[in-house]
Amino acid sequence: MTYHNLLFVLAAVFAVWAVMAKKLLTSAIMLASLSAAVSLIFFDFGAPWAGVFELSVCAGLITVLFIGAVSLIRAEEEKHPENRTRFYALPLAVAIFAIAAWFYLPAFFDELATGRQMAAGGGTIGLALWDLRRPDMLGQVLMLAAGVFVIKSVFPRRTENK
Amino acid sequence: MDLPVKMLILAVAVPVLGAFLIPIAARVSTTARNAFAVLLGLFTFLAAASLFSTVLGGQTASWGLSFPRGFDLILHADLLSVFMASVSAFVSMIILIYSVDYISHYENQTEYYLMVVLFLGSMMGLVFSANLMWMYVFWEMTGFASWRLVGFFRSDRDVAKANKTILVTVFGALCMLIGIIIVYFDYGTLDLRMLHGQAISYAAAAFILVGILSKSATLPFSTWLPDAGVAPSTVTSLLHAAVLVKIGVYAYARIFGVTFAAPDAFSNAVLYIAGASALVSAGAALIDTDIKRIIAYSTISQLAFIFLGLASGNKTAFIGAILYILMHSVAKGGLFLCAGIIEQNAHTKDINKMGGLFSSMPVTGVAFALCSLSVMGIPPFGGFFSKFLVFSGAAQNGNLTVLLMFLAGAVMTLLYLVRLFYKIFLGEPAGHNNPKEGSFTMVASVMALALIGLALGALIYYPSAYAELLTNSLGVNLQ
Amino acid sequence: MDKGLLAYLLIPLLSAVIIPFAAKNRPKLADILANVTLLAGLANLAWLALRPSIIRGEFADIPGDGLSLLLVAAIYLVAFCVTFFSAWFLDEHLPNRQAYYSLILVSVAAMCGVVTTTDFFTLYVFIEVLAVTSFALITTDESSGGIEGALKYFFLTFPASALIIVGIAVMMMSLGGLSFESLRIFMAADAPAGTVTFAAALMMLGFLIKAGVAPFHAWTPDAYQGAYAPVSAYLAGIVTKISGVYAIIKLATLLRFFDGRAQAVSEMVMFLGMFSIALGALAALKQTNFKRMLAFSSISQVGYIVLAAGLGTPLAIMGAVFHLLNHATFKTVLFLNSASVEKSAGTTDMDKLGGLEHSMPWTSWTSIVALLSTAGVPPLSGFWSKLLIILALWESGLKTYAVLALLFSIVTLAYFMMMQKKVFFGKKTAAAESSPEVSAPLLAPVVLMSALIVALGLLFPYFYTYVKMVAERIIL
Amino acid sequence: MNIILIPILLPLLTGLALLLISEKTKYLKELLGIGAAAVSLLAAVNILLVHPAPLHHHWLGTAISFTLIADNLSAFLLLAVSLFSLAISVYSFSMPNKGSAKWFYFNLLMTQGFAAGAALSDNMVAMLFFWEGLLVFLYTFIALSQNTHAAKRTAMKAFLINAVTDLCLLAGVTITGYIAGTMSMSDISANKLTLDYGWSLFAYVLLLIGAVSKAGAFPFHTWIPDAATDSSAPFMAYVPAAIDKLLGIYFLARASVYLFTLNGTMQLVLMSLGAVTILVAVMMAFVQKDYKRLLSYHAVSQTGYMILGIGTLNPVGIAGGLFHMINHATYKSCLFMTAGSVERQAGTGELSKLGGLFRAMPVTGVCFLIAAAAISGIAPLNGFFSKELVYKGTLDTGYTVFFLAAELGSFLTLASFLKLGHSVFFGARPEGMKETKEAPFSMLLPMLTLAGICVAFGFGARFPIEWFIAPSLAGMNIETGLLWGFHADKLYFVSVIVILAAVMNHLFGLSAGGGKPSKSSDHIHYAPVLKETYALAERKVFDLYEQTMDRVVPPVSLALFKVDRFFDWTIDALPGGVASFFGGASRRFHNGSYPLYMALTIAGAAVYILLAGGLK
Repeated sequence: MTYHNLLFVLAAVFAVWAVMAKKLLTSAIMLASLSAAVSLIFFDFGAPWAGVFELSVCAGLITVLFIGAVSLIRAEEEKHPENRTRFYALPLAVAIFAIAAWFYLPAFFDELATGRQMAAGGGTIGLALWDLRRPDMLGQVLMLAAGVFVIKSVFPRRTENK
Repeated sequence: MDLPVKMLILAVAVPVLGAFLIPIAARVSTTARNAFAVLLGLFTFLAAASLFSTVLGGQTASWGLSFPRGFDLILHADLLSVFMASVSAFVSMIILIYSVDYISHYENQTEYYLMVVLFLGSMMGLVFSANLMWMYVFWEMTGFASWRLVGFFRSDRDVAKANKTILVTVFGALCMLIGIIIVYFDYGTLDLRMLHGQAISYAAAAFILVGILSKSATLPFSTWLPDAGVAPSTVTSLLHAAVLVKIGVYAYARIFGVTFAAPDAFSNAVLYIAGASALVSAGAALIDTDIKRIIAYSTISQLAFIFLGLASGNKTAFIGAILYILMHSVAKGGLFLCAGIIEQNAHTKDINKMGGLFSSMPVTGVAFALCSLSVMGIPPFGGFFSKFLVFSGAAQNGNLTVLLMFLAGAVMTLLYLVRLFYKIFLGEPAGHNNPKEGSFTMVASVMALALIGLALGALIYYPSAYAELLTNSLGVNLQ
Repeated sequence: MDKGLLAYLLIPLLSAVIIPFAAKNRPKLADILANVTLLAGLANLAWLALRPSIIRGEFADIPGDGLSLLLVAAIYLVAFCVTFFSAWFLDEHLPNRQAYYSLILVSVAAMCGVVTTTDFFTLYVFIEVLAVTSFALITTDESSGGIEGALKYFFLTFPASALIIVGIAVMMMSLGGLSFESLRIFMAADAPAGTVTFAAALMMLGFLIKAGVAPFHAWTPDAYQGAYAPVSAYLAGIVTKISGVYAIIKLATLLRFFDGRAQAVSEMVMFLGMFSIALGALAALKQTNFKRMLAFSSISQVGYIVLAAGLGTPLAIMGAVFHLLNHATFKTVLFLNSASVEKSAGTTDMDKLGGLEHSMPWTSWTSIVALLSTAGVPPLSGFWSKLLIILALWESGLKTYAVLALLFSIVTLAYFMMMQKKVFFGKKTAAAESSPEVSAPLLAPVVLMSALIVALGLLFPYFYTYVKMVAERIIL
Repeated sequence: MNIILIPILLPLLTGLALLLISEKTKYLKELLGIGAAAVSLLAAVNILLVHPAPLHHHWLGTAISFTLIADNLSAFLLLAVSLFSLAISVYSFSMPNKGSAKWFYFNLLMTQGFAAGAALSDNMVAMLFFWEGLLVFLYTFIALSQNTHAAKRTAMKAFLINAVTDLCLLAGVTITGYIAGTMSMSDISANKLTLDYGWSLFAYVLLLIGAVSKAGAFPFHTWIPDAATDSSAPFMAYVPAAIDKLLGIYFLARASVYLFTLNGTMQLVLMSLGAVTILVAVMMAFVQKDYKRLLSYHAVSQTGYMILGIGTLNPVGIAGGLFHMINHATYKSCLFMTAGSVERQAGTGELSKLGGLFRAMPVTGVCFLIAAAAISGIAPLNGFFSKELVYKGTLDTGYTVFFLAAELGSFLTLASFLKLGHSVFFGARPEGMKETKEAPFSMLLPMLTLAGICVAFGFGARFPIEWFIAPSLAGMNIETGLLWGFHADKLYFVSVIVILAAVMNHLFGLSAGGGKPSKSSDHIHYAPVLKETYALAERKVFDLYEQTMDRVVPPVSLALFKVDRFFDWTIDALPGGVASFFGGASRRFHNGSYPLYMALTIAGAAVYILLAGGLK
């Protein structure tokens, strides 16, 4: 349970960091870290495929794209720094949310725990996850194709411009 | 399919569809386009008028096209719709004839003809619709056509006024749609023939009323009409004064006069609103100096009299209101067309810059005077009878405050029309070089309308007998 | 997954893969291949759904739930319009012409996947694919606005992906399955909702963000405004509607909002829909950029669909589906017109435009048709869909929502009137002096869509029959 | 065709036919007009004698039919209308100052036709139709009589005053019709209405306003003096002097005697109105310096006697009022004709420039003397008898004060005619008028005829009363015995005293005014208090119309205009402003700041999750 909580806290921290980072690049990296944390949560909750997918798609491919794109416009972005003082209130808001969640959501966590046991007991999760996943393979193919075309589309142009 | 039903369909379909052929005709030649547009107007009028024989024989003609959820398109010709259709088609036809000369030196003529004919077609559709939903559909179509017509000139100001027009009327229309929806859920149908004689809830009546008031330019939604009258050509204003604003009146007659039994308190509220409208707009007409704005204010004020007739809740007043629609359409149409001639030839709309035009534009002056007299309700013009009957009905209604309000309104009508005529045609000439008379077709159009106003007074028996037949056979909850 | 419609997914994918090879040295071939692929799909769909015998049979012979077919048709239609438009719009030497078309075709495939899938995880995967392709498409031209828009799109919809995946995880935990059917069965049974509903609510939130519903709309204006011109039409017309709005409708029917299950979610969705309507319309009023205004308008119109989906009654679903389709038609027209204006006059800043109607009459008039349909002016198609939504609201006793939704049409009309005044009517500005009408091929898709707007309005009974069939099938 | 239609249709058709005739033709228009008037007169005589069957036509729906009935009163009125029409059309034959001959005769004939229609209509709506229809021709008559802006302005004034009061009449008719349940005056008179009920009182007051305004009573009279200067003598002789009086008093009598049973209060109101009219107008008349303008004030003043007479509500008074109506039309037409002749021959109507014309224009002078004596109530001319009846009726009511007011009016009337006659026909002839000759025969004939009638109705006052008036007031017992020639009566002595007083006043004024007859009224004109009052009157301070137009209409309409602008603001600027405010606020909010957007998204998501999770 501590492990879960730690991961949740980490995810939250990354999310807040992503929002508050001064540099977009930091934001992107934090976003990737957030994805990674979420993936770990998936793994721990017994959803390894979801975790893999999240990791591959969000943390991997997309972050790569992001970092590439962000680095291209970094120079321009830094010329006009935004005043983001007011966003320092954000951690406070997160804290409020956490407290509120503490009051509102425990029932949900309890139920979730029972659900997990029930699913684990039935031993059907793996089956459900993998046996019916053929369309997802199509999705993966599409994702790969998309990734290829995106790289083909975005990167040559950017380098050319440079 | 019987001939009347065919005519009924054609009266709606020909102008609506024909309007979209006008751009094609325009490809051929300007003359072909103009002739085509005038022919469409003529045909519509004839088709609508041909239904008189049916309805006078006590028959009605109906045709339906099934739509889901009871939103059937039903065209239904009865005494009221044929009357209204013929009047508006006739006025529109005169406008089209007048337009041939009037509009000939402006841009966007094709769009103009398209919109006028489309407007006419939507009006026919609206008038003949026996389903509230389709009434609403055509209602919005007229709003669209009027938007384009008001925005005929494209200066920022004109377009802004056009936008004001459509926004106010569409706002009203949406309120009306709410009312229609209430009716729909109260009765499960929108077929007016089935709703005949039912009671209507206050909420529905109030919402529908907002739509009617906004379309008919009555307080508190009145001011788009003068604004619309200023921006575009006179002919467009005419549509507003003589046809478009009558839509609201027609809808009132159709919904609260011959279909639902309007609650008494509701009718009373309408009377007060109309009274206030008559007074306020008449006062504004006395202050304004723009010829077309004054006539537009006059329209607002006169519409209030029609509402007085419709809402008074007795037969006399209802007959008067029906006649008022006829008389006002003809007379106000004539006034606006005169204003068009004056404006075009004097190159100004400010009455302070006119004066003494009678000597150079005698025919227009006479036509203007005759039409004014009809609007004032001076015998032997037709306007006298309608005003008399409306007042008579108001007296029967027994509401002294309302009667006095309208009496004051009638007095102010006299004042502003006399002032207008005096300032334009008599008075000291103010720096103009005696503008010429309008072209033959234009002058003939206005003179025709003026003389029709006179003829309607002389032959009042026929229209009044018709209106009485209408009231007796269709009226609901009238004493 | 609906196997009958799989071909609509696979063929564009195949075409997308072929294009870079086949058109390597002949960029024009890419145009042709992409257009032919989509046109063939459209023709096939027309044959499937519009045969006289099918229409006479009140569409009872349509396979599947009917909704997929309808949306596939919409996807193909919009995509075809956009590719056709792009074929003449793209710069001659755009280096990645092939990649552009491939991306479009991949996203078409992904959208087909979205609308045909029957499983939440698959749905999620396809939505992510869409997100990736859209990201690249937005940056097709090298403008900084495009990159910024793309980034905003990605960053700000990222929480959506996270929420959806969390929702999927929670659902997996509590329901033991991810298929639509299992959720439907679960909701139909009178079991306590609990976690399953919460999972669905999380997913719903993700879709709401993807759909750009206020207050999660913040990415839409920048993304649509910054995007490459035809891509804006593509995004606003169909992509975000499929990736967000379709999923909302689907989830709404699965959650059985219509019989009062998941009341809290239903109410929230409706509230957000109403909020979007208001916020989008009001914000659009003061925009000075043509495309940005359209983006806000899009938020507002999506609000109507979401409002109806949140209500979830059969009538509301009919209205939502119909409005979804209508939105695809009119928003495509408007965005493509903004692209034409941009091409012709060089800017979409409305303060610099004016008097374009003389030089660009077709663009002007098709805009009028589309904007009237958006504002719900009869007898155009937008009127009927709004009417259905409002009737549904009223029927369910939500009169305040009904009245508000109806009255915000006037605001819609107001900002479009202002747009029309600033761009097409009014005085000619310097920018407008030298802007000829765009060529006929660029007009063709716009005119086609405008004709469709009018036709759908006038042929409402047929379309209603179809939508009714859809609603009956998906709500059973 | 029913003969009853001839006096209406013939003038109308002839009038319309005139419009088709070229302006250049000589005499044709005049002869046509005279012919039509003559035939109408014959028809009117016939109608009076035989009382043709009523004429019914379906008209405004089933409720209101077009009914013409020639009862005694209306036949008598019709005869009078036709007679004056003929007289004026003959008189105008060679009158140059009447504007275009074509339009003059058109207006004349149209007025005649409509007036005849109003007289014959039994249905109130039909009467109103004809009555209000006169407005148009009133306007054109004045506007076309002179080609000046003043004429147009006066025409507008006349039109507006009459149109407004006609509207009152219209409202009155509608209410009366509603209360009575019928629009037919003969049906209502069979079952008269009372004033006990608020609505019927209101209706009667409205009818009263319409009637007395037509007749030209205070305070609706102010267009008449203006018209006197801005239009032609034949018009003055025809419309304000004859037709308007006939119709107005006719309908007043109808309303007061046939339609309503009046009560004491209303009697007082009517009599006060009459007395005030007499005094106010005659005071004004007395100081006028223009021939026609002086006459025109008398035309107003004399109306007061008629209203006073009818207001007495006793048979004698009413008979007197009606008799005075016909008498007044006779002598006032005659006087205006003399004014026209003098103007035509001498070229001016200003009293200070005229003088000593009796010898140059003896026939005109004689006619003037007769008519002036008649209007001043000098026995044995017709005016004496009608006034005497009015006085008698007034005394019978017991309100002596009205009698005194009427006598005072008589005094001033005579005084002003002494001044007028002296100024125009006697005294020294100015230099420029040595060549002045008598007017042509066509002008003299009608003058002589009317003067003859004055004499005849004076010596034979019994006949018109017995033939025309008594039958019209059938059901009222009228003692006509006292109407025969000279007889010793206290009223007679009072009138002698009045005459003497007037002569003395004239002599006094003459000496005070330095022997100039035109200044013989100055001692009253410039007396203290009166001087200021007259000055105010000159500035039209007492002119209800001018005051309304200057003081009431602009502020009221401005206020209403402001209301209109307010509504414009509420439908235009207000929603626009509110929407702009929200639009602007949201525009400023969407500033493109990525962190702001992200925060918004996450905050929204947080609230959503809490609600979805917690409130299930």
